[in-house]
Amino acid sequence: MVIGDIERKLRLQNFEYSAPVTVKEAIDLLAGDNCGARILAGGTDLIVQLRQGHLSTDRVVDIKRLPDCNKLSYDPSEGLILGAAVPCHRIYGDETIVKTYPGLIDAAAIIGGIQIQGRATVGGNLCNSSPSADTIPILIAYRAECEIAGPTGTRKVPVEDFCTAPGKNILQKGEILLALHLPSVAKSSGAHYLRFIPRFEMDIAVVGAGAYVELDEEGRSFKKARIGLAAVAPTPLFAREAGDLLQGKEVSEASIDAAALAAQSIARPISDMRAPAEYRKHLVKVLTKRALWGAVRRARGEFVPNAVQENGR
Amino acid sequence: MATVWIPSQMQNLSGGIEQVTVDGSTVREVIANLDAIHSGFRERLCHEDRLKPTIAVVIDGEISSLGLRQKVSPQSEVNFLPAMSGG
Amino acid sequence: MSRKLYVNTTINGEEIEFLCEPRQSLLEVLRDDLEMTGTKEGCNDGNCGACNVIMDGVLMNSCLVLAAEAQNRNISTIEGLATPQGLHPLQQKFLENASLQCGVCTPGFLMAAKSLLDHNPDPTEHEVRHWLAGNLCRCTGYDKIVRAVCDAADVVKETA
Amino acid sequence: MSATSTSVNGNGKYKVIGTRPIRPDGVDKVTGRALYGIDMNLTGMLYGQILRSPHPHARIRGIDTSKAAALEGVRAVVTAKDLPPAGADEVISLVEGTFRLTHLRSNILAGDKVLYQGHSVAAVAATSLHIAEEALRLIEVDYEILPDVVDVVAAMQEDAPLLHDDLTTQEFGEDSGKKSNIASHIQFKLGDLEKGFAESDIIVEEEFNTASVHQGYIESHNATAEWKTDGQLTVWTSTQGAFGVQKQTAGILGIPVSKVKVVPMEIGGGFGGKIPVYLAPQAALLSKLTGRAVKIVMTRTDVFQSTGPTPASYVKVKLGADKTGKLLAAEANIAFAAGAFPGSPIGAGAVCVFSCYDIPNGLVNGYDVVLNKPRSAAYRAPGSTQVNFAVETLVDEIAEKLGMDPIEIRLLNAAEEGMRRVDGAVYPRIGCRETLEQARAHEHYQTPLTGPHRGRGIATGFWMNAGLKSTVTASVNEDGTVNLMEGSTDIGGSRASIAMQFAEVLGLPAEAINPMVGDTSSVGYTELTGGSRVTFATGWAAYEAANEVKRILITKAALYWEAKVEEVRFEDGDFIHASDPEKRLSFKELASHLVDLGGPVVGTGAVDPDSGVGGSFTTCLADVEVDPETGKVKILRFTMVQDAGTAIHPSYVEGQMQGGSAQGIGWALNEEYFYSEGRMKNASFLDYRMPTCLDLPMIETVIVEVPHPQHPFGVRGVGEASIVPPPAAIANAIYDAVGVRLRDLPMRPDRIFSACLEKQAATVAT
Repeated sequence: MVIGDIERKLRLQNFEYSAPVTVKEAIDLLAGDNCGARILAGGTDLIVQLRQGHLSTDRVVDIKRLPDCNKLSYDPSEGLILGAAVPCHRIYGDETIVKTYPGLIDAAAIIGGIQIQGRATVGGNLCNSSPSADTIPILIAYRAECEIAGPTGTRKVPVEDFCTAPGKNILQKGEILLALHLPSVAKSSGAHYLRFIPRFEMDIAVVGAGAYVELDEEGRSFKKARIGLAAVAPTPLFAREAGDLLQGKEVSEASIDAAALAAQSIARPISDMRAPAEYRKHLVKVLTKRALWGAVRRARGEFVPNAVQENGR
Repeated sequence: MATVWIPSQMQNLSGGIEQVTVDGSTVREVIANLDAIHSGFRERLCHEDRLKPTIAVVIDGEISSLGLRQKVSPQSEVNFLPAMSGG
Repeated sequence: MSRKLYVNTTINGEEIEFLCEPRQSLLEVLRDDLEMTGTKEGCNDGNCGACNVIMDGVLMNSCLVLAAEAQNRNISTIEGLATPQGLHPLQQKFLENASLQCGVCTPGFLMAAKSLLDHNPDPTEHEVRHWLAGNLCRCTGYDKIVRAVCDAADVVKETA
Repeated sequence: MSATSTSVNGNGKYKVIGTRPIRPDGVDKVTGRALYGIDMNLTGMLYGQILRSPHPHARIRGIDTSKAAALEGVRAVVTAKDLPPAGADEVISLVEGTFRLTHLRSNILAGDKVLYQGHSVAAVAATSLHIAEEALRLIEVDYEILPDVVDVVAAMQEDAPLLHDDLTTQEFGEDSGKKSNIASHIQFKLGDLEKGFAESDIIVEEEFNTASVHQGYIESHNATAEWKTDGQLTVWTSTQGAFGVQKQTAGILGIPVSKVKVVPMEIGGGFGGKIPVYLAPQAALLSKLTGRAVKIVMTRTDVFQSTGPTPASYVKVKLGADKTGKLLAAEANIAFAAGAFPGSPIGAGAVCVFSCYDIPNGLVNGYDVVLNKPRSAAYRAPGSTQVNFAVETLVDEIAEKLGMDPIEIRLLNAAEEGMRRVDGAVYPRIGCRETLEQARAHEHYQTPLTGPHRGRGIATGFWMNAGLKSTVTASVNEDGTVNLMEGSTDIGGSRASIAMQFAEVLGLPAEAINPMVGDTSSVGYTELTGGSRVTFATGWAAYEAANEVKRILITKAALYWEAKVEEVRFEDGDFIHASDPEKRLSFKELASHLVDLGGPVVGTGAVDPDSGVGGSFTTCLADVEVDPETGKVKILRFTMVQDAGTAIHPSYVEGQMQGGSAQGIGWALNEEYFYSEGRMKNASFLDYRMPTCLDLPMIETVIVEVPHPQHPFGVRGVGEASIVPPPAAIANAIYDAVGVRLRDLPMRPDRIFSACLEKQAATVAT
């Protein structure tokens, strides 16, 4: 017998709501539960998925009152600390971050519409662990680290090691992502994230590519490069070899094309309602090139507007 | 005599003729006279004392809502179309 | 069944208390419990903007906010946009420009536009379109909505 | 920002018509006070929810609702067995067609089979929405899964899984007796097709496919029902036609129409999709069982998976022309995906396919095909957009092959008064040529488009418009204002356009009229808001009502002056004593005396005008830019030209043109029902990609006014024809930009990119 399974948008199932004010309290709530407590930050994924029945829970733990999760601070030597509950609009509302991490702004300012960005967080985008998450490729490119607190203490994990499968990640029972740490950026460096969507706003990335490059002082050759990709594999991908190819190479169509081809070679996209696999594979090359060129131009001090600068927020 | 245009799917009844002129001052009379010349039209176009709901009658370019009671003049052109409306 | 939560919040300048289930969204409580049906539900998953409210100065989809999160917040809804003295310039310009046809998306657009003008009193057409891209309208093709927001910005600037 | 509208022939003949007053319901709608169907809230109301099939095609072996019924807070559960049985030949005739009662009932609650993913199987009423939804999970349905078919061509094959055991193909009034998913076949023939093609110097023939697309209104379907113990059922709902809901609900429930009162709430969009009932009968049954009001609102997923998309289509068209570009022969084979039950607008598709052109020889075959998708519903000019995409692309190809300007070839062949269409009907005065001429003269067309990968496209479209029954009742108030009760639900500002026609007759300002939409117990019979008919037909009823008011007021003025009726005339808004010009009363003054002048002044207009086969024509211009590396299209500029007959409220005429354009653009580029294994996978506003305001430019409009020959003010409907030409215009623009012809809608980026790749490969090969 086939029971009528429900593929419908429903209201929420019942659960308890807690809004702890200390990390310890939060961990206790998450660790103590039997049936999978869920962390609520912006809620723009969690609430939808609970409604759709993709997730279930008996407790929602709102981390927006945890001071550790609300940090947003930049120090030229330490880099950026980005609390897990900081919504996108706070990130692109910070002039220093807009100037210093334009690639992060590229991503934070294109998630959903303005009203989503008022709630959605980069930490939540990471923990939702969707292959198509817009912020993860650029976090990978920026060499971000995850600060995770749990019952046995805190640990730091490179962001590229965080996601394990669609919707799955390394967080263990009782663990919370507190913040992301982005190292400070080098002189003559630049970064750029872009994605392909069929409309001009509001879609999920069909493919996304983020690049961070450091150039020599003349801006002629690559000192290093890191490339992250979205929506081309079960998890966001770190295209390590593609970036490494550029090390020491002259900035040229040829070197960038070669890196784009290398990125394309590791992509293993699926066909679904958002696009056919073959087309996605093609887009990886196009977007990787565009991301690298955008990063190079920023590294050279040229103005490549991000979504905030382009759209006036 | 009114001119009746025979829909291609009904031309089997008219022996392939696409235009017939018949007497009649109403659609009801036109159909009756048509049926007298080419038997079977009444059955194809009408259900009891009404046009079939899937069929609309057009008189001189106007889709009539009066059905069989619609007046027809000797100069009139009569067409039968599938009934339809809009969104 | 989990127990109901007590929430104390401010809506359109008035302090309001309510009880809610943890699973109730702010949208549900506004519409079903507080009978403020001006805020509309279009999709219930954050993709149409019909349920927009402004919470502590930030535009949000109220379908993606748990009612429990409204504790100690300051919420503005469509019901608070006009004053006893009259319509907000955005409302007036929406009427003058015939910016609504069925009108069901209108409250969400007005709240988004209000939030835009609060942040950017002199937006370009492109900036208006970008800010409103999270709001779906199926009737108008957006033309007259964009015009109304630009017109209202001019009025707001003049009266500021 | 560019100018929005040019009113071409605006003739200054009217005082109120052609002005732009603020709509009477406007303030309520910008302040959140207006009550839509989703806003209903009654004392003690229960919340209903519908269990829907996850399978596209399955036999229901059993339904066990006992666990759901036992859940605390659940008050009632209903299934198909709670509906009365229907005889196989019982039908309901609605404006939009005639439907078998068995089909309507099984769409409301599935009987022995589910025919599409989202098909309603059971309904629950509970004290909260959450409990109702929990109860759905407890209903156990035993399904025997059957093979499904969701492709229209596949469904027509002899070996396709049959949806209905008793469905045979109807041949325009005749039953072929052949069991098939082809519910009906219609054919139109004109002239001598073979001769036409033989005389042609150039022949083009191609196949086209269009996906199912949804009307996409923002307010979900809803119904609140209260069935009292006296047998009276009241339904509050968002609908395009209260009387249609009354008729469908009564028919489905097997009760007389007099037992059903339908109160039309404000409606959050319809576009044809809110003509059928989806929820009222279930809410009524649940109310009857519980003795409480029951409200059901669809989720957005339900709206996509269970309510009317417009049919997907397969269209094959062959056109022949001589060297001068004159079209000589045209042939079309059209198959529309009706969904689970018969009733696609195939007739309209077959009429519209060649409607823009004077072609002496033609043959059209149309097929209405059932398959495992939701029962399709009307969508703005239903059936016309699908076929227009094919023809307008091919006309463009002929023009290109002959080196002709795309507007010139259309003008050479443009439909005109006296022309016989392929269906046999002859056009009265129409404005096809005028829209083309205005498009050609427009600054948009006159300005060359420059830049790489940019292109311009043009297309012309047609919709036939409807007349149908409407009632308006007007009652004069002592302060000189008028209460105007009408039966047409107002989806886009029609209260204003109806009030304005009334005001025009009596020389009153539009603001003096207070229009209201009545329920089925308070206003005379009025057909649906659809078919571009409300400003045309209900406006006509308002005109008649105003004239009756005028006649009565003349008798009142005569009584006031103790004169003879013949001595009073009405001029420029005043009542004048013919032999004593000093005696002059304005409408307002006369109204203030009515208290002493006998019975109340009430005028009624009840009409059923013939709409004519003329209808409304549109021509649009689209400029696009294509990203050759990704295939993504950006609309740079868009102009819509439409013959409105007479524009009553130009702002709302423009609004219809802009809204139709936007829907046409969405249909062209990104909207589609994406199916996998018989299931729609993108049933959300996230993945069903309707245009956002960032996807569109300002939509420029040109209103052409070629008055309708019969309407008292020359009004033609304007609601629909604007959706028709945009897909073809954009396809033609894409060709102009990057040299590829797209044959399938939507023209998604990946399809455009693939076409570019193929073209490259072909170029390399040669």
